[in-house]
Amino acid sequence: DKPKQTKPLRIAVAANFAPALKILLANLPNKDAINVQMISAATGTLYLQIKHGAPFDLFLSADSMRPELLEQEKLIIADSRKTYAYGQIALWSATRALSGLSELNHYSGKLAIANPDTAPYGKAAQQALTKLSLWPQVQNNLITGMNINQTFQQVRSQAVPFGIVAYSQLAMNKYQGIIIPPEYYQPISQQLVIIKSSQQVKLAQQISDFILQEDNQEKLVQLGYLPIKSIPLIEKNNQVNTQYD
Amino acid sequence: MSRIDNSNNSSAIRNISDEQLAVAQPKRAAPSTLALAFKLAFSHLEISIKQNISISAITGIYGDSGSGKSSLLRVIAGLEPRAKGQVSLNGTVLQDSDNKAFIKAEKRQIGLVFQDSRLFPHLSVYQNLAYGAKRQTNRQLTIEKVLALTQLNQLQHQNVTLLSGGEKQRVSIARALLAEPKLLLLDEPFSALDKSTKSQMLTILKAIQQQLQLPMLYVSHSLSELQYIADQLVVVSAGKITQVAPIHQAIHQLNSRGETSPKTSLSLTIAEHLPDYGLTRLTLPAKKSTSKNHNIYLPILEQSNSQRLISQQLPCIIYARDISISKTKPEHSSIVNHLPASISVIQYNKTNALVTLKANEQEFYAQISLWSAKRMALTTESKVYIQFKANAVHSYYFTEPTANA
Amino acid sequence: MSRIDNSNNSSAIRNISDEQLAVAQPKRAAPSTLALAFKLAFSHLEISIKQNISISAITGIYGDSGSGKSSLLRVIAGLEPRAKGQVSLNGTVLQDSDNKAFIKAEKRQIGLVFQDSRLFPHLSVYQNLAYGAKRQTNRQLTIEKVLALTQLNQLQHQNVTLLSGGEKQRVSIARALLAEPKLLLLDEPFSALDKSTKSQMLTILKAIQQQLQLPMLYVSHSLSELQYIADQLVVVSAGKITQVAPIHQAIHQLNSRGETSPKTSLSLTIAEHLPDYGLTRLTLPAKKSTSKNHNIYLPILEQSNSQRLISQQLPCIIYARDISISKTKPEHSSIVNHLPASISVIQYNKTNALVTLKANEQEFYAQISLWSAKRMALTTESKVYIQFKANAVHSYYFTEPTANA
Amino acid sequence: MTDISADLLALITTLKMAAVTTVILLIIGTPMAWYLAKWQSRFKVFFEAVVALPLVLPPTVLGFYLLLAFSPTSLPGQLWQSATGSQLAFSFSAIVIGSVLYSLPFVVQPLQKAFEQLGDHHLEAAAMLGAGPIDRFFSVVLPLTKASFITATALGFAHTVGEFGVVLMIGGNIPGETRVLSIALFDHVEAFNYANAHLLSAGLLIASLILLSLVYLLGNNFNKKQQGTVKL
Amino acid sequence: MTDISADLLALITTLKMAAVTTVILLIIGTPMAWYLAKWQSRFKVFFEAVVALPLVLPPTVLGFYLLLAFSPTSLPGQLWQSATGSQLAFSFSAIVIGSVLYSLPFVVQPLQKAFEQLGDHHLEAAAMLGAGPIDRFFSVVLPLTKASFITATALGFAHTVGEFGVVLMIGGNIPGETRVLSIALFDHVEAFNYANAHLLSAGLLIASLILLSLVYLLGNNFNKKQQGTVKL
Ligand SMILES: Nc1ncnc2c1ncn2[C@@H]1O[C@H](COP(=O)(O)OP(=O)(O)OP(=O)(O)O)[C@@H](O)[C@H]1O
Ligand SMILES: Nc1ncnc2c1ncn2[C@@H]1O[C@H](COP(=O)(O)OP(=O)(O)OP(=O)(O)O)[C@@H](O)[C@H]1O
Ligand SMILES: [Mg+2]
Ligand SMILES: [Mg+2]
Repeated sequence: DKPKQTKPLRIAVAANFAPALKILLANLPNKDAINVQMISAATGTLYLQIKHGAPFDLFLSADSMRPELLEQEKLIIADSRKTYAYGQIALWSATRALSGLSELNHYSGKLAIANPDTAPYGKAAQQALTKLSLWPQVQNNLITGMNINQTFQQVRSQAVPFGIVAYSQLAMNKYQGIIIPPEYYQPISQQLVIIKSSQQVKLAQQISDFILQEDNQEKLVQLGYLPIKSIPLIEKNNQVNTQYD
Repeated sequence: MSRIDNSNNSSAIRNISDEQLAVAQPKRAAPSTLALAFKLAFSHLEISIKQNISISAITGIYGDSGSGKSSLLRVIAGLEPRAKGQVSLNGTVLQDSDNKAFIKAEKRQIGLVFQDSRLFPHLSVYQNLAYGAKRQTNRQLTIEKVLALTQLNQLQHQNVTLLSGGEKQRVSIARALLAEPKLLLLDEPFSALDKSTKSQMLTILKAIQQQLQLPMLYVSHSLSELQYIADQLVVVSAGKITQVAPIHQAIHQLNSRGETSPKTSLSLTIAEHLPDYGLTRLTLPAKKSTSKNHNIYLPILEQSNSQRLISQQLPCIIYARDISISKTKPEHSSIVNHLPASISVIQYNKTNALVTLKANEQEFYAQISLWSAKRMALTTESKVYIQFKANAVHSYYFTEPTANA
Repeated sequence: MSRIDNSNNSSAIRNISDEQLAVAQPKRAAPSTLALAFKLAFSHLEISIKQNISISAITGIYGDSGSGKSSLLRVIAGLEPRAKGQVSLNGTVLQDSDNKAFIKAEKRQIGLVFQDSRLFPHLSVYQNLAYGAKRQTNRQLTIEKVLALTQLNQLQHQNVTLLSGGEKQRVSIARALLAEPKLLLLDEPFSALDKSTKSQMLTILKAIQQQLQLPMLYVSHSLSELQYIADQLVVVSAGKITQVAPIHQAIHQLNSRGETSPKTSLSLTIAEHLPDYGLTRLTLPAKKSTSKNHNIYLPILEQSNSQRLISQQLPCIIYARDISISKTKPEHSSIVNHLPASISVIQYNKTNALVTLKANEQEFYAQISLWSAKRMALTTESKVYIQFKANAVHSYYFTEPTANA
Repeated sequence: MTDISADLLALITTLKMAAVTTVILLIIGTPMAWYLAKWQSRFKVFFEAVVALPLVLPPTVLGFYLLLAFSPTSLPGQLWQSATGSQLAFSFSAIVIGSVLYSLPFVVQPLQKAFEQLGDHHLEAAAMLGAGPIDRFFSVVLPLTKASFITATALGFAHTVGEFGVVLMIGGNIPGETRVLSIALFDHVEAFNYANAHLLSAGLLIASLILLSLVYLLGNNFNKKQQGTVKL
Repeated sequence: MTDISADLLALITTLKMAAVTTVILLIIGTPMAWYLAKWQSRFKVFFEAVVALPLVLPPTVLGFYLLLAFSPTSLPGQLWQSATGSQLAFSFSAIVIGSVLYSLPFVVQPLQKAFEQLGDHHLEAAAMLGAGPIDRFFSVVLPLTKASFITATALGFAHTVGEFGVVLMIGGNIPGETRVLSIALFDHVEAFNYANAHLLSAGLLIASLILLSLVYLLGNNFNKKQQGTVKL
């Protein structure tokens, strides 16, 4: 019953969410009839590209700031901006299993985080570290990545002993880390928007709805994100050492 | 005992010699006229030339090292746009700094054999020749023929960077010939050749000149080479042309300036061959009807061509030191040539005297010791005999060149 | 009327001539011995040399274009590690392919003046000379002195890429001299020079050779150049050494092979100067005590040096064509030199006869026409007179060189 | 679409981009290099520096500025649109233009130096044999500077293949159009497809190794003939 | 720390990194280029290709592999640690090593071609005047290939300044140590500090323009003397 697709539907997705989106889209109903292209890059890059006419239909950002800017710039379909997931951060080491956040207390080595000035996960890490009063201590030993993926690779290569990475990265690669409680940082709300220039708004809307669907939101939990309804909630699969305070 | 006969490459030369002999009466085309009026200033020397040169066959250019010979050729060739003034060939303006006219080198149809060969290092010998041949349309010469003439057959697939000095020069000249330009400039093209190869190459060059009616300017340090090949001489000195004259006259003028070993330069008519005596008789024709022809003998000319040479002109040099003077008709001597002559000038130098004599209006130069001059009490107008050996009569090809030996 | 006297650069030459004359009795050092036994195969030619050469002063190397002269020098210089066999100098093995021994070019203390100059394009004339001078410790020559000797003073700040052909050669030789090697190899170093510059350069080279006691190998196509400068000749032909002999003997051997214009090559003792007659008297000493010394006259030697030349040896060439034979003692002729001689060989050629004669055990060669030979009925053992003009006695420096003129 | 076929598509796009870019680079870079080599002026150094400038900016930043220029709201972008009827940014043309700019120095500089070292001797000889400027270029300059042309081609091609920042920014990673191998490789790493990433890297390296070896093989014929007796 | 002073610090780090890298590149690149130029072997092309390889991998991917190699748990990283006592990854040394690898082809290739074009004539002449290998290099090869050395230096330096992916991955953006200008510039763009980004880009371009012009000026002395009569 769908009109024949002339162009593929192009979903621009923040690099850190691309693997998750791929898993979700695998279950898209009549996915064989729909031609979807996933284009992943850093959120900032995608934003700039959309601003300058990139032929994208749907944009899944890793933050809420860029979608808001696009909205202000009137480059999106009205009311299409939705939060589709919340990111979580976790402390991780690739060299050994961690006992808890307290491992950072007397740590004086290098710590990898994403760039707090440009990457939402970096900003969250900074907030958490500040909250934990560790910021002054680690500030001069930071290895800052261009984005959270780079930080993950830097830790994964064991070149840095500790890093604050996205929990989704750990979940998808089956690594064990210490989730940092969401109350330590402002929620990393990841938003999506439908681009105004899209000629397949219906289809884009369909995918947007699909991602926000309950069952897919549930799936996001396994992939390391918090579902959209969860923000007032206390996390369920709690591995965080609550004796931390 | 001609070198050519002994050489194992003589067949190549005979090929072209058979078609067109070195001394064959040239079927003259109208001469090319080169009008030069330019200055070209370098740090230490200003080349300043104002001269019209009419080139009918091969015009020699002679001058000291650093006098500006190569630079002159470069201007004519179109490689010196910086030259101020005019250059034209047969009325066509080649360059004119006042009118900002400049015909590019490649449009002038002028060939130049550089002093330093300048072969293309990425091409083989054959390909270097083909480079020249491909870009012209006359095609009177074939690559194969020129390869044979310049004795490069064996080397045709060789990498040119590995050639010996003399081989490079031969490739360079072969390449220029194959381009068949309207005017060919040659800058000391044979300086690295041994004497016998050089004399073969000179003969070939001369034959090609006549066959193609291709005017040439030929730079050399060797007057005997120039006397053989050129019919006119341009003398360059310190950036200026100091003399332009027919070859014999130019050489005689150089005599009196004391610039070279003095010599008599003349062309004689071949009269007959005397194989029994090993001599060829030439005649010095009487210019006044009253006097009779004189005979001059030289070692017999090469057999294969000799018959057809009869009545042709042969350029000869007789060094002044080879001519002696006798007051009586010489007898009992191996010297075959003796002509009655009258002394016109006696020039006393520091170590010897240069005597100018006339026989049948032809000037001869004899260089004798001061002692002899004194002893024999020579005066101008005295009637004497000049004598010289048959071997003293030099012609570059037909008898052995003594020069450079 | 020597060219040197007329030249405006003669002061430079006189400087060195004053210290050490071209014909000064050399204070001989022990000769250098070059032992060569190698093969070097190219596509068209195999250089195959097995020869010991003892170099006391300047040894000439003579041969046709492409015969392998430059390649021979390259092997000696250490630029051909591919050569199979041995090369040693004064007992020191320079290379030995069997024992994988190879002394590098820069360690051999051998200098080489390349046929193609190879000046460093990034350095000025002066800097090119300084390059050679800087890397050696003897410092017997200064750059300033060599600049003056090679007449390059004016050009010392010039960019070498803009020099004329002859200028480049002079810079190249000056640079090699300043490196003051133990053995100097020269590959046609003066081919682009005009005659008078060339004879000046030859004289300077000879003087420097004696001053520094620097043995040299000198490649040239010109026998007269080699006769003047070399005391020994190596003849190269098609990749092989065909002859090694003292210079006069080597030239005489080339006569009988018909390879060049035949000539008598000899060294004579300077006896006295006769300024009134414009002659210098040389003596041909009697080799048998029974016979008396003969005199040979040539145009008087340059004034400034002449007195001190007395009793020194002068290398001379007399071309066979310049010598005539008379059955009676010649009179009434301007010919000053006549010596009684006896005929030892008569070689009849196609166009002439080459007569070998002996006077005081010295061989002389006379080339006469077949006609004269017949007419005079010459036979071996006949007693005759040989006669030649004073001007026929050539010495490269002191009288005008006739060659190449 | 499987990963493999996606990578294949990226490979094809990459080869297309690199080939087109290299051809354009040679066509515009050769005359530029010649001009710079033969031009005698005080300002020459300035233009030489300008050619080298794309190197100094990080590719992503260069890409950023190019994006500004190519966007449909900027003058160059609009001119392109009115000339061709299609948008410049995020098109194949855009990544080619970006690559040309970015790789220009790698083509111009080796050629320029080769032309400078060539000197005039052989050109003069060719002119005397009747060869005009174009003829001289193809019959003398090109064969004598062949090695440098090969270097220039290899550097230009390889640099374009490995390019990432500029292409990503102005191309937009669109499969089949602007998604090139370097981006695909990066995506694999980002998406934790390490096995794929290793495979693709290894494939890319081996393919490049073979390709470059072949290219350099071409360039070596001429040198083989040299004597090479005095090594340094 | 203000933006300006942070950028200044990044500038200093950049200059230090580029300078050290360029010096190292010249020191190791020159003998490599010489060897490749003079070596006569079938395998030569293979090594030539290997030198050019860093070009083919996108910098971030190259950086990824270097990071694996430099980490304290890998062999090269451990060797470094035991030799120097400090960690390799995220050190100034690491970004220098990365830059050296990445910029190597830009130095080796122009030099190699220059050495090949040089031929043996002048080397033989120098040897005959008593100059040994080292002497020949400095007195003949270096001055005659000066222009190519300058190209190599300029390309190597500029490419190192503009480098981004490798340095970021293995350097970790540590202010005063591994935070270089290209990263700072990228950060400005990402953080919407366009004014700062434009300022920094313009500064970088102008500074580079001046620097490169000076460098090329050095290289032009020799050519001025040429005749240059037959232009193409
Ligand atoms: N482009 C130039 N710039 C400066 N000086 C030059 C230039 N070309 C030639 N010269 C100088 O001009 C003079 C004449 O040079 P040219 O090459 O014409 O001499 P030549 O007569 O051919 O000498 P040779 O017989 O030695 O080849 C020389 O002193 C040379 O150094
Ligand atoms: N490296 C090489 N490879 C192949 N052939 C060579 C090589 N070097 C020289 N030849 C050839 O060997 C022969 C001898 O060359 P060489 O340069 O020694 O001659 P030459 O006696 O110096 O001649 P010229 O008087 O013309 O300079 C020539 O035919 C030349 O082509
Ligand atoms: Mg000249
Ligand atoms: Mg030679």
